[in-house]
Amino acid sequence: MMEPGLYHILTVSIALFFIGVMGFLTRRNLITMLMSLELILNSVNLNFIAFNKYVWPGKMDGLFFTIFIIAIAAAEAAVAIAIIINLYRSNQSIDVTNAEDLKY
Amino acid sequence: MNLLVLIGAPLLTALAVLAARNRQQVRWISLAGSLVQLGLAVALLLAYRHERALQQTAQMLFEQQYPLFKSFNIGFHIGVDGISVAMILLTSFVVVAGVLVSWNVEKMTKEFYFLLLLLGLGAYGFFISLDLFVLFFFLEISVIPKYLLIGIWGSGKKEYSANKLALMLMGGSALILVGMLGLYFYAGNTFDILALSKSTIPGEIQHILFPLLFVGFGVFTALFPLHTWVPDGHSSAPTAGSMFLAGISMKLGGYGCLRIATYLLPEGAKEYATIIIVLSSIAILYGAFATMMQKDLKYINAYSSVSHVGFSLLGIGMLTQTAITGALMQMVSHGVMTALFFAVIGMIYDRTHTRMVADMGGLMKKLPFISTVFFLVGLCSLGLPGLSGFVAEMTVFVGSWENPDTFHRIATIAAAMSIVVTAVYILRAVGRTVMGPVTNPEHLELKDAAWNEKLAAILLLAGILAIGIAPGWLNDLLQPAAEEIMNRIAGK
Amino acid sequence: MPNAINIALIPLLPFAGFLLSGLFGRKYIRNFAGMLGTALILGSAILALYTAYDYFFVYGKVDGVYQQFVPLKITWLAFTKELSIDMGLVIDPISVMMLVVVTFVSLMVHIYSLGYLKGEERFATYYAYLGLFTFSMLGLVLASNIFQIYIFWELVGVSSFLLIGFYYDKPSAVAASKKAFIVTRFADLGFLIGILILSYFSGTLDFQELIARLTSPESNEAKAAAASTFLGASALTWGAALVFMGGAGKSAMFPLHIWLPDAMEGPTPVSALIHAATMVVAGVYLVARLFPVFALSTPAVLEMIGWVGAVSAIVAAVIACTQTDIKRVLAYSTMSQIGYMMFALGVSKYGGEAGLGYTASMFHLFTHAMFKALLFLGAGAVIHYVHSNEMKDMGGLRKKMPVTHFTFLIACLSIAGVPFLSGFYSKEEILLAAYHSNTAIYYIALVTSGLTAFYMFRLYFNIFWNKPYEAHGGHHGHGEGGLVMMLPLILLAIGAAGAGYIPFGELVSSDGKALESHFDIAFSAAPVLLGLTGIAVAAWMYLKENKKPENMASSLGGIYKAAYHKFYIDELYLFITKKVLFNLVGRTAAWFDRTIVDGLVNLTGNTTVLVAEGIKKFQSGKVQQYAIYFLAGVVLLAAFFVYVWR
Amino acid sequence: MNEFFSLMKSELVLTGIIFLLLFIKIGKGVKNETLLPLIQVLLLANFLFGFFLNKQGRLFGDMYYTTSLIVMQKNILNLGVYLISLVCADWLKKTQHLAEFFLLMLSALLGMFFMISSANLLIFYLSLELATIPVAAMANFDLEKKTSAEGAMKMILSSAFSSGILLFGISLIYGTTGSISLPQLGQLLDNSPLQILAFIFFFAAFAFKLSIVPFHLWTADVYEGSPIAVTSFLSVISKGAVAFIFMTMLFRVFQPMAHIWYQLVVVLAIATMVIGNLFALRQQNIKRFLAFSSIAQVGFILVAVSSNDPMGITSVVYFVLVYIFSNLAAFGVAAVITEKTGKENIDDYKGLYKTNPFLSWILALSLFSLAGIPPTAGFFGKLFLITAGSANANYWFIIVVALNLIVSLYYYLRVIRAVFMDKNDNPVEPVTISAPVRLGLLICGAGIVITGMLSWIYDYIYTLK
Repeated sequence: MMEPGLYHILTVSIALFFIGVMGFLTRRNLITMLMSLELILNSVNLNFIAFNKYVWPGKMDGLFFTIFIIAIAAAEAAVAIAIIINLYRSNQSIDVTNAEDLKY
Repeated sequence: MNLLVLIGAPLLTALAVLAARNRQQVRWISLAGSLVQLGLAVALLLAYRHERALQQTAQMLFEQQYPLFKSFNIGFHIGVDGISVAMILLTSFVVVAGVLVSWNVEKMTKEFYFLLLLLGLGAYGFFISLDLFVLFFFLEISVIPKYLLIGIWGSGKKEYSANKLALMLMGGSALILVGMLGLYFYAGNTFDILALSKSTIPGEIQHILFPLLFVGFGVFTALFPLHTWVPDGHSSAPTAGSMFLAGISMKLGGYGCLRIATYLLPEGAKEYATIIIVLSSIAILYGAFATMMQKDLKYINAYSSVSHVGFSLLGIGMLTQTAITGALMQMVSHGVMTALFFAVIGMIYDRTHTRMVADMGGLMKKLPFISTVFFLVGLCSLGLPGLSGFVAEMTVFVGSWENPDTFHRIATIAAAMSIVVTAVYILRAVGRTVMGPVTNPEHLELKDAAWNEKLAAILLLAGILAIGIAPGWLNDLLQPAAEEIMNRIAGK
Repeated sequence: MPNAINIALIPLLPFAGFLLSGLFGRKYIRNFAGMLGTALILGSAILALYTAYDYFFVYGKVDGVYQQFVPLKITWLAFTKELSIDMGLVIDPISVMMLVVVTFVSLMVHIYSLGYLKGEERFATYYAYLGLFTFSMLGLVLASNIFQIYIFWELVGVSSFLLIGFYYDKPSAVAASKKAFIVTRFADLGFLIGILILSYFSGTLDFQELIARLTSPESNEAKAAAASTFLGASALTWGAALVFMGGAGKSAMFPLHIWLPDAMEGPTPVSALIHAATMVVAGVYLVARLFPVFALSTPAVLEMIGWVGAVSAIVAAVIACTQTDIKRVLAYSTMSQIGYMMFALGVSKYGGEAGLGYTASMFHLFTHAMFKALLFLGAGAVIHYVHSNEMKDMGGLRKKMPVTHFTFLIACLSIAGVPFLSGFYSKEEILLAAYHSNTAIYYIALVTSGLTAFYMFRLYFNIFWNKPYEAHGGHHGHGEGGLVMMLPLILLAIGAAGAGYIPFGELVSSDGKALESHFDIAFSAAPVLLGLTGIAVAAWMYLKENKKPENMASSLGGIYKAAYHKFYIDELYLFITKKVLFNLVGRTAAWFDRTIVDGLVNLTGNTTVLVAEGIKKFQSGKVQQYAIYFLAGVVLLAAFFVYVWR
Repeated sequence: MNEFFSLMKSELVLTGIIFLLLFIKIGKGVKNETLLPLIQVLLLANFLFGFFLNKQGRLFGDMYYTTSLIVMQKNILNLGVYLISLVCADWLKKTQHLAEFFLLMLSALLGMFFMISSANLLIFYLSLELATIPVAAMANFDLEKKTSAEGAMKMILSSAFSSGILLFGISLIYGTTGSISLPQLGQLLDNSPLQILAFIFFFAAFAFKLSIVPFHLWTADVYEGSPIAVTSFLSVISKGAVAFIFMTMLFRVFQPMAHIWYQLVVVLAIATMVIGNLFALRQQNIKRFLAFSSIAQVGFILVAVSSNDPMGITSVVYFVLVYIFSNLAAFGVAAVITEKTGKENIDDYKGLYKTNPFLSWILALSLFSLAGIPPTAGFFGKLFLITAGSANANYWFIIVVALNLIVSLYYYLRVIRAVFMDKNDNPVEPVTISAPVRLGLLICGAGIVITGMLSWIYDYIYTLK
């Protein structure tokens, strides 16, 4: 069985990135959009780890970065969900198309 | 003489006006302050002449320099030569007259006078600045007062006019700004006019910068075809506002065209002189013809200003010492004259509540003083000897004629033709309003000028006559400065 | 030697009168203004006479030649070191002669107006204007600098404007004053450009210098001026012609004469002073002042001057025959007579016997001032009496106004060239000069002199004979006018009768040397006979009320109609100004400014607003769309920077 | 140890205040009337303390560094926060969770401090998020308003998205250079396509934070939806902080790519100015109006950024100072009026001068300052930005910039016109202005008038480079 190389992992991560982007751009549900954002962040995580392992094996920066990204993502999600809940209270909906009052 | 007083006096006056408690105080403080400014300006003239009489040959007198923004090499550098002295004198005359004719402004008097004085402050500062940055600062400082004066105290479609004026002048400033920065970087990081005048900027750069600066200042002084703010702005502004706009603000532009664009960029000036001459000749004739068709007195004077200011630009474009002297004389002369013109129009409007020529007639009967002044200023406008306009225009013509080729000749003749057209529209306006039978019976109840109006008119008339009857002093003031400019243009 | 102070006082006294009456007349010295002005002008007149005596008989002549003196010269405005406007005083034969004419006629008018304008509301203003005019005219006469003459030229124009429009509540007066000013201004434009040309080539504005430099063929200035050409004529020719254009405008020469008849809207004494005796001859004076330049350097222009004068003389005479407004008749007559002066200059040469025309012209200027002022003042008395300008309202006045009648008759005889009156002598000299130099002009002049006699006596008979006088409105309680109005008439009548006996040739000539004038009875016969015929025809037609004039008019048909309508020149001008300048040029300029230039400015603003409105869709409020734009931005920038701008 | 304290004193003091607030919150509730003055005093003290005990140096293995310029930048931000606490006092006083609000705000500020001082991409990322996430929470502080929640939602989602892009860029940079330390990166960059791509990702995230076109779209919506205190915080403090670090990044780290980012900055500066101006032209809501105007202002900041020299940095720092005064004055006036009358539209401001001259003059001053008209400081600020930017002699760029001044003047004048000239039958009634607000507005007004005249301020900042 072939050991997966850098490019394999990068391919996955880029796919993940675009899946995330696609999800963010097309889904109506705010929570799903948030999940798509997590996918983007995870693709970045993959990147960091892959680079760390294959390109700069002597360094730890990528790993640390990943850990922080995960932590921050959690915080971000928490705040985002709080906001979404609040939006739901006044809007009775978590559909992004129902939150388009501010425009032009 | 310490030139800082010229900024200090208006500033203190303006602040005192802000502190004043009632309308009465506001008016008297303003009048006192403006008279002090007038006194200072006259003192400056005398001091200047005194220094020159003592063979003081420096280009600028009473120079002072304080570092301002050291990191940009910007200094608060001030000083005067003959041109500045003449312009400061003009400003002080117009300021006093403007304060006087606004005596009966009832709406927000305090703000009105404050802005008026601020406008004067900008002009004083502009004329004494020897640093481009400071000069630009003082040029721009007048945007707020102009806009508010027209917009708040104006008449007609005042908001539109105020907007147009502010935006077009801002456009001019934008171009000036670019040209100014170009100068700054090409002349080795300095804004100092005297230093810039000694620097050598390559010809091709001058060809880029000159139009920027000239057109930029040209907008201020109604360079054809960027003059369209003039009719609207002047006609919508309150009386004092029009006086300041036409009497002072337009001169800022002319001064800039000469002192900044032409003086600092002689190669550019030579390159574009032809275009300037063509544009200004067009402006002179076109303005005059357009004036013929106007029905509103303020529009008449506004368009005639376009025509008259064309003479100063023509003089600059001719690039001879006499023509430049004439251009400067025209600035001073037109400043006083047009201020008086607007003052009189304002007086008439205050009484008849119309500015339409057709609605008036025979004002001489009940308003002899105002009518006489109106008539005199009309005569000045059409270049009657003994009044200032003649001296200036003739000097421009003689100076223009020093260029021997056919192109310059034709331009001069074209410009000279305007004196006939001017006569037509001035006599038409004066004839319809002042002379003829009284068409509106209500006009038989009118009262002639009050003391403040008389004083304002007499003051400005004195200026017109002082130039018209004895032009020598003004000539002595302006000619050496013009010579200095010509020396640089001629590469001496 | 001339006394600068005395001479300077001549113009300054009336100026003082102008200032005093102008500033204080309305309130303080309202009724006193007339006396003040008269007293001051009397002082001027005395000084002028004294100066004349002094000049002609004491110091003026050196070695048999009258010299030119400049007792005073102040630099007024220095354009460059060489080129400056000086305010100076020139004393030479023609200026001294003009001083006398101007102050004398002005004095007469001042006195006359005391009665004529009695009770006028703006009495003081009137005298202020008169003072201003007299000052300006004297300044013009005394000018030592071509720009100085231009300055006073303009001032004279404006005082003329003020006085024509004195009755400012009369629309026709306002219109006339405007017309006068604008037409002369147009001519002055030429004058100004002419000055610019001449001064450029001569490098000076001073008359003496300018003449010296431009007339000596060796001078560099003259060579340069002759070498530089434009449209086939040398610059000097252009300059001289344009200067003459100014003179033609002021002197109401064809075709710039249209303002003069209208100018009669002014008070009649003003017409006498300005539009008969003094201001309108300023053009003649200007040509005389620059005569050496015209005669020596630009003979072509001088010839043109001759023709313009001749045409003006005959055209005006023909029109005068048809007019019914007595002041208009006099106005055309003035124009005709100035035509005489002008062509007299035109046919003259510089120096010696050939310079007869110059002397004759000045002579005629002098005598014409006397009899024409007299005619106008007399007409004024008549108008004052009947309150109308129209011939049909007059007739049979010889009984009612004996003094006026008598003096008027003297003036008419004088202008008609009846022997032994002043007009005879000056006109004979002119005809003689023309005869020797240009026969065509001579015949024109001859015909004109016949016509002159005819229309003057047409006027005379219509006023004083024809039908018996019947009062309109019936309350002409007052008589002919008091002493103040009669005295000037009498004094002028003496002048009109006797001025011919002044030995003019000895005093005034083109080169300052005395000129022997000799009369030949044989030569005089033709003009005198023609003149007498004219008088006879006039008497035949107008002595008694009859139908002959109408019959004559209808038999002449179109010619009469054309002459009556002043050959439609006014209409032509009106077409050019109203239709072409106002409607075509002015309206277009105004429209262009508001629509195109201003429209472009507004368009810029509107376009900006429109664009702003158009792109608002991008701010859709959809957060996902924002992300798309975000991503698109990234991709675009990446594409550009990675592949294009790297 | 001593060095640690003096190097991190801004952050430490701020953290102290945050903890103090936390304790107050945990303890018995304190009334807003007493809490708010306390906070204001604390913030003032914080601001003043910023001028003492300054040192330059590095900490945490070169992850954190500070210089006198950075301290200056922090001081300016401190001043801004203090002014916000003054001018928005009316709204703050009424808010239910005052302590939390300031907790969030100061946390964000703390994040910005770290961000400015960061010398490592990791700490940069952390502090960037710290500076963003609390603000999103703050944006939702008008709990009852749907628009507030909508704005907050847009903000958190967009900024998370941009964080994703940023991180992707950082990961690529790491992949190509193997370093996330900023000083090292400066030497390691070699302009390979992948690095340029990474740089553009990185840049886009900055552009998002700075509201550079076309990454600006969230700005207006968030500004409009949020409470005015948050809007002002976003528009001046956030912008300022990001602008500071943005320049450090470009000038220090990405210096090898200067030729690339110069083009990028020029193009985006023009786009930002033009689009910002065009949108501002037609706005009715005063907050939205100011949002677009602030976008246009960013365009001007970019002009100075394009200079790539210390003059540019100084000019931007100076401009941010001026901008704080000007924009906070405008927001302050808007806050007062919105708070008292609920009116937010420019049309409602018609005839304001008749009833509220003080507010009108402050508003006029601030708008003229934003438009860059003397004698206000905005004139100097803008002029120096443009002067710095014209050092490259790119005339067309400067002309376009200068022409944009005209458009911006047009819409600022629109408000002035409404305030001073237009007639209104139903103008804003005279409002009473509480003492702190008045103080705040006066400070802003004074700042607008004298910051420009006092030329040593600029020169002083320049010496810090």
